[in-house]
This record gives sequence, C-alpha cells and structure tokens, in this order.
Amino acid sequence: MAIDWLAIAPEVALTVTALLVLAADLALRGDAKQLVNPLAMIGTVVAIVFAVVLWAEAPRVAFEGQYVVDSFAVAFKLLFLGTLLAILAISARYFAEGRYFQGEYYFLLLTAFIGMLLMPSARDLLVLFIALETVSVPAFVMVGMRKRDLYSSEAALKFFLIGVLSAALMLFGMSMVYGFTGTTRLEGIAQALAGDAGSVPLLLGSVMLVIVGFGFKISAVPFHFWAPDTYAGSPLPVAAMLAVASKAAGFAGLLTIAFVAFEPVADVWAPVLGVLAILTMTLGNLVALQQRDLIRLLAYSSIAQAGYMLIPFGLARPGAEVVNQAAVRAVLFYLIAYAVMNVGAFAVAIGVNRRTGERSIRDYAGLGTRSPLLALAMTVFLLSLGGAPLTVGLWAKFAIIEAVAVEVTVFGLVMASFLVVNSVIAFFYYLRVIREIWFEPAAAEAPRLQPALSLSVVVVVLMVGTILLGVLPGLVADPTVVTTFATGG
Amino acid sequence: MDPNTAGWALVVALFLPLVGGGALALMPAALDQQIRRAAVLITGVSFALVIAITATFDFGRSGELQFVTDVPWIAAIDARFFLAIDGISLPLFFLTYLLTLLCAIYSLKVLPPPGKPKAFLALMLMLQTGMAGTFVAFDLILFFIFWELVLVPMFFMIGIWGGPRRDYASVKFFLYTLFGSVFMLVAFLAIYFQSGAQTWSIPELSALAPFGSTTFQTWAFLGIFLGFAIKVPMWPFHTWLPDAHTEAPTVGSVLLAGVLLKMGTYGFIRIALPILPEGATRFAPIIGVLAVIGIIYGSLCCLAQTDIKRLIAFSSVGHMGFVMLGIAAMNATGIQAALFGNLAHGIITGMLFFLAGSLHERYHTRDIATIGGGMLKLLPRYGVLLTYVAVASLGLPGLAGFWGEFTAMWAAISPGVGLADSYQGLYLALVVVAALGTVLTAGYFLWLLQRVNLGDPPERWSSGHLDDVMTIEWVSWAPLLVLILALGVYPRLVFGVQDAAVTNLVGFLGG
Amino acid sequence: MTAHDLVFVIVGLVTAVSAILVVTSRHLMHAALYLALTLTGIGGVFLVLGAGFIALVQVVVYVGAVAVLFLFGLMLTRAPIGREALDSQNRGLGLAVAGALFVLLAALIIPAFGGESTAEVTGPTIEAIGIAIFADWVLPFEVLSMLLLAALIGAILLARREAGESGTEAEVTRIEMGEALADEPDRHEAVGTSAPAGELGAGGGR
Amino acid sequence: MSPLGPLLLAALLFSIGVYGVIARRNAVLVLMSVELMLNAVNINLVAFQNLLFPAELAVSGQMFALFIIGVAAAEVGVGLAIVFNLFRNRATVNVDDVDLMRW
Amino acid sequence: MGTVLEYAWLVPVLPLVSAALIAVFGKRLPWHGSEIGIAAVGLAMLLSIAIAWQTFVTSPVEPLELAYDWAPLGGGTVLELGMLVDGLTAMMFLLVTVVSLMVHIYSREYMHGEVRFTYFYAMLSFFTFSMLLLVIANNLVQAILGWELVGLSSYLLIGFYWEDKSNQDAGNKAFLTTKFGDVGLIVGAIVLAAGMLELGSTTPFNLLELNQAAADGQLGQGTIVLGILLIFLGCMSKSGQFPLHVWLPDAMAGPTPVSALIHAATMVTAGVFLLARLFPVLAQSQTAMAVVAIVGVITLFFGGLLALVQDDIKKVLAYSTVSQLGYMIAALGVGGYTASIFHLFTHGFFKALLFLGSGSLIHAVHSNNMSDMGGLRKAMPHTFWTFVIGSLALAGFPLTAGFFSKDEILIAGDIWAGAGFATGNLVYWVGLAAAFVTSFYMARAVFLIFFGETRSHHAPHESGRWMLAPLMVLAVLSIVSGYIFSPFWTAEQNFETWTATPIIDEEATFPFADHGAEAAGSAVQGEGVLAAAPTLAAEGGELTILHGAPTWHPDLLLIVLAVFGLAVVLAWRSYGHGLPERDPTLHMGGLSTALVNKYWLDDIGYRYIVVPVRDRWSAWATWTSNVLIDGAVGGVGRATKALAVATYDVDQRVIDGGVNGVAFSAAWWSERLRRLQSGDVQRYAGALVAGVVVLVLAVALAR
Repeated sequence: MAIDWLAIAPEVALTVTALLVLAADLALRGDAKQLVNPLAMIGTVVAIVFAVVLWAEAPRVAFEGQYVVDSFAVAFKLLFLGTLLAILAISARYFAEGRYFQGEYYFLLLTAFIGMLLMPSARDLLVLFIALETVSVPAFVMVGMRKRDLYSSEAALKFFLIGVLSAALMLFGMSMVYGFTGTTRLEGIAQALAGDAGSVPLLLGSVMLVIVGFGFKISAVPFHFWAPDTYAGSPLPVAAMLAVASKAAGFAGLLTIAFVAFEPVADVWAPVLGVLAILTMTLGNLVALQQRDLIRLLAYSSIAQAGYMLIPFGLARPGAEVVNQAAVRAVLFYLIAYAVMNVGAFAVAIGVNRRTGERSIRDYAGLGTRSPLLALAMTVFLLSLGGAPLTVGLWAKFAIIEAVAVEVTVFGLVMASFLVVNSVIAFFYYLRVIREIWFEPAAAEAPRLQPALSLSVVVVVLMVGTILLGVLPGLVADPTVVTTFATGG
Repeated sequence: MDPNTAGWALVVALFLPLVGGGALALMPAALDQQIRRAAVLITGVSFALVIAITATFDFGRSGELQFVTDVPWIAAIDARFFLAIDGISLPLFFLTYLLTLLCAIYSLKVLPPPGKPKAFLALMLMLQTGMAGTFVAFDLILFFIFWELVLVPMFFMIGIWGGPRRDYASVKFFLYTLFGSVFMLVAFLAIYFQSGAQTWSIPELSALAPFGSTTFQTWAFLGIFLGFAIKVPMWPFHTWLPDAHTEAPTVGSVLLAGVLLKMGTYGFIRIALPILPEGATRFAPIIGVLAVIGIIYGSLCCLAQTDIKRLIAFSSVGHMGFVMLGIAAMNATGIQAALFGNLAHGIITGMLFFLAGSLHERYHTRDIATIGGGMLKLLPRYGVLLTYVAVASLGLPGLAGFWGEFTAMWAAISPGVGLADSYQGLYLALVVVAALGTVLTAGYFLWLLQRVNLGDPPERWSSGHLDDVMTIEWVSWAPLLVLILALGVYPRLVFGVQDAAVTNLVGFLGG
Repeated sequence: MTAHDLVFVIVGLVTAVSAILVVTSRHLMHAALYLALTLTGIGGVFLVLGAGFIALVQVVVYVGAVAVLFLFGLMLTRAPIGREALDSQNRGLGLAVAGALFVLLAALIIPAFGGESTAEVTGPTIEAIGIAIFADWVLPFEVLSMLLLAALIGAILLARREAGESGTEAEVTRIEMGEALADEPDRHEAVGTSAPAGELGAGGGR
Repeated sequence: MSPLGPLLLAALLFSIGVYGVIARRNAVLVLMSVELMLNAVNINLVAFQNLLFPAELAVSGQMFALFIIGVAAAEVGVGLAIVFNLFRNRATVNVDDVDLMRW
Repeated sequence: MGTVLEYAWLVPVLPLVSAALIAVFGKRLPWHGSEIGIAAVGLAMLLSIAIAWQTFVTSPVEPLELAYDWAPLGGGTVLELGMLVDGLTAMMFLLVTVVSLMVHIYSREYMHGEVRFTYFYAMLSFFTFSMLLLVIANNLVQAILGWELVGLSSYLLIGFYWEDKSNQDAGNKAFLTTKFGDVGLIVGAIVLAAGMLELGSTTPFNLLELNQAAADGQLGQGTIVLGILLIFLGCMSKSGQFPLHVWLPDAMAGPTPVSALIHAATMVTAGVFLLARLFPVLAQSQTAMAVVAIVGVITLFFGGLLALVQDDIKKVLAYSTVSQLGYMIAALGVGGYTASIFHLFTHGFFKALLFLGSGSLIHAVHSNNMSDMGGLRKAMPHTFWTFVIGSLALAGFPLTAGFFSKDEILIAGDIWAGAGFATGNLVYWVGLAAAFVTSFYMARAVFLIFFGETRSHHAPHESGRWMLAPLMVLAVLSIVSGYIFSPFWTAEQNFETWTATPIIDEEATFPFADHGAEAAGSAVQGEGVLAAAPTLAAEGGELTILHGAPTWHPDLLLIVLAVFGLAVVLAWRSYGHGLPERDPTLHMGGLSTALVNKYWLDDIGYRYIVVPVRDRWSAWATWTSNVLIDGAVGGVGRATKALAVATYDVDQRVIDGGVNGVAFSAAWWSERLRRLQSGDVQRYAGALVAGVVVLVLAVALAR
C-alpha cells in the first residue's frame, strides 16, 4: 500500500519540525535555546509551502478514504498554519523572557497544530478523535505551563476536566454511531443514516453526543464554561491559540462531521445547533458586558463569535446542497476573518501585558499615547470583531447573513435578527475598550510601551490584513467560493 | 475632463482625503501648524478637483450617471466598485467637499482640547471620504461600506474632542446608528436575493423594481427605513442627535449636521424609493406623519433649551422633518424639495454650529442665560451673522431655508403614486401642521436672538475682552454665508441641476 | 440465557458494584483499589465478549499502569491536614445529572438493541487486529505516537521541579475583580489573600 | 448473546463516571471517574464489534477501543501532572477549592 | 405696451440696491447713507409716477406680465420670477414710493443723531423693497417672498431700540403674529396652486392664470373656499384684522417714521392688496365673502372703539389704522373692490400724514402721551394745520380724500344689501356708526393736542424743513388724491378704470348672485344718489356690474355731516379746554375696562398660547423626549426588569420584544448570566452534562 506522501506533507513537515525542535531544545543551552522559535517558524513556512502546493493538487484521497485533502481541507490548513506562524511570532519574546520551558512549549504547540491539520481532512471517526485529542492534550499542558502561577494551574485543571469529559461524551456517541452503522468512515455513516438508521432515537441522540465533543472545542453554550477561566489563566499566546486555532479546528471537525457524516439527519441537528447558536452568541455578548479583564472580555467575545459561526449550521437541511455549501463557506470565511482579527487582538494584549502584567480594561487607559501602534491596532481589531465597515469583520457577518438569505426561512431570520441585535450589543463592550484606549488619560506611572519587533510585525500585518480584507474581501472570498467537500474513498 | 470617460477624477477626488489622512498620520506630531496646513491643502486640492468635476459635468444630461467607474470588486457576492455622479449626487457631493475644506481652514486656528491636530484632521479626512463616498456609490454594498465608514471617525471626534458628556454621546451615536444600519444591511441582502439579478447596482435594481411580494416590499422597506430614519433622524429615532451634536466639537457638529444627516435622506431618495416603490408607497403616509410630528416636536424642544448648541441640534429634528415630508409626498416636487431642504439645512445648520462653536470659544459657555444677551453690542459682527443665519434657518423667503420647506409643503398637498386618492385629507392636515411648525420655528429662533443678541450685555462680560469675528472665521464662513443667499435668490442652482435626475427617479416610482 | 450471558451477568455485576464503590468510597486508597477492581472487571467483560487481545491490553495498561499511577498520584497529593470529605457540595447535582443520563441512555438503548442477539461470540483474531493496525489504521497510529510523546513530555514538564526554580517566576496574572465582588466583601478578602500567587507558588515547591 | 447487557453496563459505568466527575472532590478521584467513562465506551465498542460486526475487515471497533486505551493513558498522565502541579501550588487537590477565576 | 412699464422691475430693485449700498458704504458718507436712500426711492417714485401716468391715461390696460423661469419644481412645474404690471400695481407703486420717499426725507431730521442711523436707512429701503416686491409679483410664491420680507423688515424696525425688552417683545410679537397668518397664506397658496396643477398648469402659482381659472369656474368650490380663506388668514394677520391685530399697537415701539411706513404704505396694506389681487377668486364664493365682510366689520368697529381710550397719540392712530383696514376688508367682502383699494390709496396718504405729524409732536415734547401735550397749535402751526387736514380726511369730512373713499365703501355695502346679502347692511350701518367713533376720537386727539393749555415740560418748537416738507406734501395729497374718483372727475379714465381687474366680468363674478342679464352695463342708480358708482349695482335683487364716475348721494352726505358734527361737538365739550379731570371715554363702565385691556386679547394670547407653548408644551416635549422616548429606550429595559424580577419567569428572559429592551436590559442579564460562571469546574461539568441530556432528549424525541 503506497502512501500518498504529498497529501500529508504539511503534517509531516510539522512533525519533523516538532521533533527537531525537541532535539534542538535538548541540545542547545542558554540563549541559544531561543533559536527553536525561528526553527519552528521555518518548519511552518515549509508546511505552508506544501499546503499551497496541495491547493493546486486537491482533491486527493489517502489512507483508504480516512483522509481526504480537498479544497476545504487545504483552506483550513492554510488558516491553521498562518495562525501558527502568527502565534510563534508573538510567543517569541513572551516565552523568551520567562526563560522556562522554551523547547517544550514549541514542541507542544507544533504537536497541537499537527492535530489541527488532520482535522479538516479526517473522514473517519477514529481519525477525528485522534486529531481532536492531539489538539487537546498538548493544549492541556500548555495552559498549565506557568507552573508557579495559581491561575495557570487552575486554568489547566478546568480545561482538562471539561476537555476529557467532553471527549468521553463524544466517544460514547461515536461508539453508538459505530454500533448502528458498523463503520467509522463518515461516508459509510452518511449512507447508513440516509437509510432506516436515520430515524432511531438512540442514533440521533448519539449524533448529538458526537457534536458535543466539538461543541467543547468551539466553546458553544453550554460547553463554554471552561473558556473564560482558561483563557484568563493561561499564558497569553496559548490563550490566543485556544481562542483561534483550537476553535477553528473544532469548527473544521464539526463542519466535516456535520456536513459529511450527519448530513442526512441535518433536519434534526440543525435546529438544535441553531438554538445553541442563539444561546451562545447572546450569552457570550451579555456576559462580556460585565467583564473588566480584557482577556476574559475577549474570551466571552470569542464565545459570542462562535455563536455567530454556528448560525450557518442552523440553516442546514438534508439534501439541500446549495444551502449547505453556502453555510460551509460562510463558516470558513468567518473563521478566516476571525483568526485575523482575534489573533491580532491577543497580540496587542500580549504587547501590553508582557511588560506590565496589565489586563484590566482600565489599565488600557491612555494606550493611545503610550503606544499609538498598539492602540490603533487594537482599535482596528476590536472594530473588526464588532463588524465595523472597512474591516474584515463586516464581511464575516455579511457572509453569515448571506448564507441565511440564500433560502430564507423563519428560523433563519430569527437567527439573523439575533445576530444583528447581538452585534450591536457587542459594540457596547468593544467601544468601552476603545474609549479607554483613546478617551481616558494614561495613569501617571504608566510607561511607554516598546513592543518587540516580531510582535509589531505581526500586529501590523494583521491590521493591514484586517483592513485589506475589509476593502477587498474578494481576496479570500473569491478563492474560497470553490471550497467543497470532496467525496472520500 | 470628459464626464463620460473621466471616472478617475471621481475616484481620485474621493480617495484623496483618505490617502491624505493616512499621510497626515505619518507626519511627526510636533509639526503642529504644518499638519493643519497640510490638511487644508489636501481638502483644498480635493475640493478643486470637485470644482473641476462640477465644471465639466454635463448639466444637459444631469439625469444620467457621469464620471462612471464600474469594475468588479468582490466577485464572490457580485459586488462592484461602482462610482458615478448625477444631478442628485452632485450638490451633496459638492457640499461635502466644501464643508470639509472650510472645517480644515477653521481648524487652522481653532481646535478644542486636547488638541492633537494630527489625529483630529486625519479622522476628519477619513470622515470626508466616507461621507462623499455615500453620495457617489451606486452599488449597495459599496454604499453600505461608505455609510458605515462614517461612524468610526465621528465616534472618535465626539469621544476625544467632545464636551463633558462625550463618552455617553459618542457611544450612543455609534450604537444607535449602527443598530439601524445592520437592519439596513439585512434588507439589502433581501433585495439582492429577491431581485434574482445577481447585482447590487442601484440603477439596475431600480430598473427591475418593483419585484417581490407586497410583504417582501414592506419588510425590506422597514429594514431600510430603520437604517435611514435613524440617521436622518426622524422622530422618534432622534434621541441620539441632540447628545451627539451638543457634545461634538464644532467641526464635528458642522459635519454631522452638514453632511451626515443628509446621508439618511439621500439614502431614502436614492435607494429606498426607487428600489422598493411599493413599500415606499405603503410607508409614505407613516413617514409623513412622523415627519410632521418631528417638525412640531423638534420646535417645541427647541423652545425649552437653555443650551445654544442643543437648541440648534433640536432644530435639526424639525428641519429634517420638512425634508422627510417632501419624501413622503412621493412626487418629483417632493423629492426636489427634500434634496433642496437637505442641502440648505446642511449649509445653514452647519453655519449655525460654526457660530455656536465660536461663541463657545469666546464665552466659554453654551448656556444662553449665562451669555445673557447684548451680543449685538459686545460682538456686533457675530450678532449680525447670528441674526442672518437664524433668519435663514427659520425659513425666510429669499434665503436658502425657504425653498425646502415651502416646496415640501407644496409637494405634500398633492402626493404622488395614488396617495392623493386615499390620503388626501391626511396630507392636507400634514401640510397645515407643518406650516404651523414654521411659526414655532420662527418663535424659538426669535427668542434665541432676543436672549443672545438683544438687550444690554450683562456685567460679567464687560470686564473681559471678547474678540469679534476673526479673519480665519470670515474665510471659513464666507462661502456658506454667500451660499445661503445665493441659493435663496437663485434656487435654480440646485433645482435645475437635480431636475432631470429627479424626473428619472420618479419614473421608477410608477403610479 | 446462555452460559455466556450468565458469566457476563456475574462479571458485569462485580464491575458495576465496584465502580459504584469507586465514586462513593470514603477512603482514597479504597477508591483506587476499587478502580483497579473495576478495570479488571471490564477486562473480564472483554473476555466474555471474546476480545482476548483487548482484555489483555486492558489489564496490562489499566490495572498494571494506570491504577498504579493513580495510587502514586493519591499518595503524592495527600492533603497535609488530615482527612477531608471526598465529596463536594455538588453531589446532588451529580446524582441528578448522572441519573438522568443513565435513564435516558437506557431508555434509548433498550428499544434500539433489545431484539438483537447473536448465537455465538466470535471476535476478530489477533492477526486481523495486527494487520488492521498497520494497514488500515497506520495514520492514526502514527499520530497517536506523537500524541503520546507530547503527553509524556508535557507530563514531565508539569511534574518536574525546575533546576533553577525559585520565587522569581513572579509573572503573575493580576485579575481585576474588585468591582465585581464589591458586594461580597468576604470573597473579596479571599481573593486578596490569594493574589500574590508567587509566594504561594514558592511555598508549594516542597 | 444479546448486546443489551454490555450496552447497559456501559451506560451504567458511564453514568457512574459522570457522577464521579461532578461529585467527587479530590481531583485524583475525578480523574478516576473519567477513566470509568472511557472504559464504558470501550465496552460499547467491543460489544458492537464482536456481537454485531465480527466479520468487519478493518476491525474498527476493537481498534477504536485500543486507541482509546492509549489516549486514556496519555490523558491520565497529563491529568495527574496537572493535579500534581496544582498540589504543589496550593497544597490541596480539592477541585471545588479551585475557583480563583470566575464570572 | 409702453416702454416704461417694461422697466417696472426697477421700482423694487432701486430700493434694494439702495439698501445694500447703504449697508456697505453708508457710514462713510456725509449724510450717513440717507442720501442714497432718498435718491433711490425718489428715482423709484419718479418711475412709479411715469408708470402710473401711463397706465392711467390708457386705462383700462391689459396687464403686462414678464416672467422668466426661476426654478423647476419637479414634475414639469416651473416657478416663475416675474412682474405683473397693471393699474393695481401702478397704484400701489405710487402709494408706496410716495409715502416711502416722504418717510425717507422726514427721517433725515427725525432720526438725526441716532446710533444706528445708517442701519435705519438701510432697513427703510429694504422695507420699501420688500413691499414693492410683493406688489410686483406675478405669482403667489414671489408674493409670499415679498410678504415675509415685509415681516422681517418690520421685525427689524419695530425692534429698532432693542436694548429695551418691551421693544424686543414688540418685534417678536409682530413677526410671530404675522408669521402665524403666513401659515394661512402659504397653505392657502398651496391649496390654490394644487387646484391649478390639477387643471394642468405648469406654472400653478401664476396669479393671472389663477384669477382667470377661478373666474372661468374651473376651480372647484372647495379649493376656492379653503384656499382663499386660508389666504385671508394671512391677510388678517398682516392687515391687523380682529383678533390678529394685537401686534399692531405694540408695533408703535418702533421709531415713528417706521410706524408711518408700516401703517400707511407697507405691511398693513399688504393684506388688503393681496386680497384685492385675488378678488376674482374671492368673488367665487359667497361664504368666503361673507367671512371677509364680517371680519372686516368687527375690526372696523372694535378697532375704532379701542382708539377712544388711548392716551398715546401713536396708539390712537394705530387703532384707527386697524379700524380703517377693517373698512377696506369689509368693502372687499361686499364686492366693493374699487372702493376698498380706493380707500387703501387715500388712507395711505393721510395716515402717513398723521403719523409723521405725530412724530413731529413727539419730537417736540419728547412724549407720546397726549396728556403731555395740549395747546400746541401756536407753537407748531404747520404741524397743526397739516394734522388737522389729516384728521379731517380720516374722519371723512366732505371733500377730503377720506370722504370720497369711505363713503364709497358704505355705498358698496348698501348695494350689496340691495342684492339681498345681509352683510351689505352690516357694513353700511356699522360703517356709519364707526364713522362717528372715528370722528370722535380724532376730534378728541386734535383738541387734546392742540387746544387748551400746554402741559409739556419741554418748550415745544416747530420741526425743521426736512420734517415739515413731507407733511405738507402729504397734506395736499390727503385732499386731492380723492378727486380722481369723485363726481368732480369726469374724464373717461378714473380710479376705477385704472385699477380694474379685467378678469372680472359679469357672468363669472359672483356666480352665486342673481345676475340681471339684461340690465348689464346700464348704470342703475337711485335718484340723486351721492358719490357712488362702485363696481356693482343692484336692482330688484339682481346684481350687475357698473362702470363710470361716481355721482352725488345727498342723503348720505347729510348723514355723514351730521355724524361728524355730532362727534366733534361732543368731543369739544369734553376735550376742547384741555385734559378733563374725568375722561368720559375712560368712564364707560365695563366697555372702558374692556377697551383699556384691549379686550384682554393680549392676555389671552399670552396666557393661553405663548405661556403654554413656551413653558409647558415645550417642556413637555423635552420631557417626553428626554424621559419618555429616550427613557423608553431604558424604560423598556426597566419594565422588563421589573416584570422579570416579579415573575422570574424564564419565558420572559428568552425573547425580549424590543431591541432597545435587549440593549438596555443587557447589563441586567449580563449580571445574572455572569453568575453561571461560578468558578467551580464541577458545576461546569454538571451544566455541561445536563445540557447534553437535554439536547439528546430533544433530538431523540425529534423523530
């Protein structure tokens, strides 16, 4: 059995990089250890090159249909790798100054991203499960990396417990699905569900249980509880990773399983996910209103964003290909936009926090004078998260509403209305931060900030990206129009 | 420049301020005066370009789109980068550039605390592109982008350079307007899908109209209505306006009153009416009633004000009521009236805010009672200017304010598209009540003049030296003062330019 | 009821009872031992079901490694101040939720699988399993190896004591909760005392 | 043999595990409960494989179970490390004491 | 048509240019701008005379209309800017420019040394321009334009001494009262124009077209009645008709020359003029005419009564203006078109004379009050005799201008009565009664001022040439201006033919009246009738239109003389020897109280309109704006909150109706929802599993 190496080239590249990083960390001493960061970046770039090559080569089917590299998967891989690059850049100084765990951190990070890369390509429950755990387990550790920090260890514990609980629930569901369909291949499951099995209550319940596992990753209500505590407690680059990459991975898996495996019973899960979407965005936004810690605010905001992204799931219907494809595309576009702006926001938070330990929103007062670049960037990112014009955030919301409008249903309109109202509510707290940044004078003792070069580069690139995509969303939207699921083996 | 081919001119004029604002942001903050002069230069050059566009505009074909740029933009959603200008857009477009230039000139000397001219002017230039773009975008998506773009710089202008309650006002402004516009966006999408034409082009959609069921038209119009009505602002969506106007810095108030509010009415005329004629017809009586309530209500509120800026702000509610009454008439005259009223209000109220701002500079208070009268003695030139502009604002014939009001009432007496048959009595009542509103308007302005201008100045001002109108103020105000008279004496300046375009537009209304 | 069934019932009962004891036992060590018993019982279930290889793995991995690991874990984290209650205030919640879950699952499972029955129990051979691992499931297998490596590294990372460990790692997250807790003065105090985590952390590294 | 028995046993063990996760105070005990849940899933998988699909070539059920055992081991390792680290920081492993972060 | 008429537009333009020049250069000139004003208005007067001459000698003339498109108003309709020159225009030109010139000249001396002398002249010129713009208008919009500018000018001049609060108030009052009337004018114009639009007119505001259409019976009755009555509302406010006359006496706050201008030539005549201009429309409706007549009658009588009790000479004159305007309006209401504008014409001269004369007096004694005057005939002889002439004319003493014009009105009423309309009788008899009142209060004024002992604290002195010259010119005009429409005037062209509106023809006018078809054209008058050939004659209940010179009416002559004599004698008895201890006009019981309090109209207006609007309604509106609507925003939230707290009903929480409610109760929800994040991970787990149970259950039950 020949292995299609090209199909897994990005993953292989990351794996090799991860092992190299580990080895280098062991081999190097002192300041030289910091070379692992550029090393990891190089590996990431290589992986990106492979992914770009794959874009042209898609679709490919490998491992007897367990693994499919289609345009959908490649788009996600590029998203993950791009995020990885950004996170590596913003991590550099953050961890360099901590002096601990240098190599391990990068190794764990890369491992987690291997899992993410697998996610959108997986066409088998088992592979999905492994991919999910490969994302989770290193993340558990990374969250707790600030070992002497009470908050960090608490965050790790919470994250871990909820994570394994969700995993267990998902596994229980998977086992039941297997019991009904006799296969773990998504295609096979879909075929079985299209038949008689599609109406057995136990199976439908199991479908929900499987979805729970991903609901945890994307922090949808009521599986979201870990998110604020974890983000707040973990090292900021890790929080960024969780908020963006890990969440995107969850969505990749959810999209795959929902639209490939469970598509025949979409009429059952779509309303449920739609309701979850409404609950998620509303709760996220409402609770965000009361937050005083910027990271917690971003955490709740990202919960709300997940709610928005769940809306297209609520639109799905069995057999309605146009609707379903539009839904998938909307989620994908939103995720890309979300990645750009949210990584940016976390990057700024790191830039501010690294030196000063500031996280309360009030400590951002006068950021406009202390670091105009960070202040401007934060403003752009927050406005974009809210969906202001000329930022990519607007198009993200637009994409969701557009998906709703493809075939208007009452439920779709209800969800869209919630989206509309919620995006207004969201501006309340985004504006609060912006006001703090620009309208309030800086505290007397607050120093001017000198963000690291790599961080500045990331911030600038993301800010430009936010605005560029805000002006020309077609740069992303046009290519992703063709993203579809390729049929597996 | 050939109006048929020189689309670039419009694009350059539109984006020059934005690019200039960016360039301004890169200048070192220490170059205070140079920055201010650069802003004047940028706005001046773009205004010169607009003059060139106006000069080469083919007035014989003012009903057609000229200076067209129409290229694909976002293929995924069929959005196009579609800029053009016609008789309806031209006056507002012109006004935008004029006012911004004047604001830039004004800012050479006057800038409220905390200063920071770089940020302020960069925001203003960004605002300019947003405002101007709204008037020349002929693609719904592009329109929406420009529309929303305006919010951000204005939010900062109010929030950083505003009055004591700036925090509250800025957020209220932002959220309230945003709230309306997201519904508008939803309605745009509904229109896009309902039309089935795979286009966001306003002319194409207008030509396709009416499409969709009555229910669709009603709901879609409601969505658009919310967006535009909040911006206008129509009663009862007006509550953001007094706060925003009052707290905004002078330049912000001028642009807010002078251009921003116009975007709402422009949107009604350009988008809501031609694309959703049936919905518009159903809503017209409601709009009319709300408009007239706004007229009376705004005037009554003005009577109760003690803050001069807030008074002017509330007067906008009333004046925009006349504009909306014109729109509610749904006929060519009404739209002419609305557009004229729009423009006139922009000039006059813009000027009033300039005056109020300068008074605040002098007296350091906006409280009418504290100013206490006697300005004609203390600052005779200000007194005369205030009288002049106030009288213009109250709709005196021969000055710009009259034509919008009178023509709106004249239009409303015989509303178009069959409204005359079903709502004759209602519209007559609307006209009568609106006309009564003019009395109230006269009332509060005269009272304002009496309390500010007339009588002997109170003791507290006799000691300090108050400067009368400065040169820089004369320079930045003179064009407005002239325009107020010119438009009043020669309304054809605007009516004539719009005529063909309005006739075209009314063609879409049917009926 | 076949012999298989009978054996299963016995093994199953033992497993279930010991599982219940795991979550109800009042002694930490007892709980761990009950867990070992439960895991062994599950291995027995596997045997009954004819999955010898899995049963073997179960016993080796769980009883041999995991249960021991738990015992070590329990001993290493023994509370310095005597014995504490092992159940939290959430018992009621747990009981309700778990009970509901079980009822729900049972109610769904019974109608779904109530009618099915196979005469003989024949699982796949070890050979088939071996082939499957390295033919069909090579991708997840390789990924799992990375996962285990990461878990290994991560566990070491978290559990080891740093060479230069001292109190200097004071990059402490400050969380502003003053206002949120203003109405709860007692908790506010609690937060105040626990905020300088660096000191606590240093003290924790015994 | 009917799959009903193993399935019900699995459901029971799973629910017991859920109870343990929610109700046990000691973090190690909570981890044990998680193990119960994961094992319950294995019972399901093996039961399905051997009773319903014994002839399946890919041996998905048993493979799945094997993978779960592997992953569970990894999780236990990481979990205990987290708990141990927590203990070093706070001198307690009581889950309900760990509530610095909330709201 | 003659070339002069084509330059008629210069008449309003000259004062406008003058106003602008004065404003810009006035202060630097030796006479501070007054020379420009006098020259410009003088030129305009010369041109007006030429125009008047031309139209007079060739009368009746075809109206000359020149217009160009001012602006397109959409829908193919066009707004014109143009001029309409006919006899009426020419007559008004003459009146306005003559009076204005006199005022300009007079003010040179009267206003000498005032701080805002230049400003005053600019405003005078501007005022003149505004009025002329109204007069020349060929369409309603332009008329409104002039009309409102007149209002503005009056505001600026009445409040000329703006340091004083009462003067500010007077200006505001004048502007707002007339502005209120403008509502009627504007809406009325719109209503009529809408009617024209329905007829397919592209210039719906055109006056000639409008008149023609009305006369042709093309406009619906509803449109006409509504339109003309609304316009009449405007006329009422501008021309001081009861009860909108309240601003007029207060307008005396302005400098006296301004009062002369306002009361004689501009402003107050605007209403009468406009109504006359639209007479063909008015004549289409019996209802409208009746309303007009009744308002006029009420005004002429009650206005006159008010003049009785005044001490302020200017107030006497002001109320007398109100009363005289009532005559004019009443005349229009009874079909006396020519009578009305004839009285307008003559009244302009003698009222200007009286005001300027009173100015001369005030200038001399530094007081407006007659109680401060007395015995001035020796000190100020020229003022005395000119004032007496003016008073005689006002009282309608035979052979003065006022005699011819006022009696014309009475005759018109008589004829209208003869045609079977009761309003005719009303005008006739009340008009006669008011003539008595008029004679009485004018006699009272003359006696109090010029006879008896002097009561002034200053040494009175005669005014200078700049002031006396206008008085003399006007005195002459007060007598001779009546002769162009009197039995002495036998030329074919007379005032009637001069100002005739050609549209009025027999069939179309007064469609409601019973026209005698055969009798048309023949002057049917009673034997020995005096002085009247109004536009109409009635015979046996049949109405017809007459032309021709008036003839004598001895009976009326006698009655008028008797009334005049009685009034003068009565006045002499009370006031001939100086200020009486007990002024009889102030001791007429309740009537005096009512009069002194001006029928409490000001009180009513202030207490029930101004105060509520300013203090209560506006406060209410602000309150609703700030509290209700703005608060609604928050209120929905609070209401939601209260409800939710009370019921704790989960349903309430899920969907809150209004967006605002969501937005503003968000904080509340936020606070509650936040508590879910308890920090206890096991609760999280519990919630998670509970959620799962619910979800699974929901899905399982789905099929």
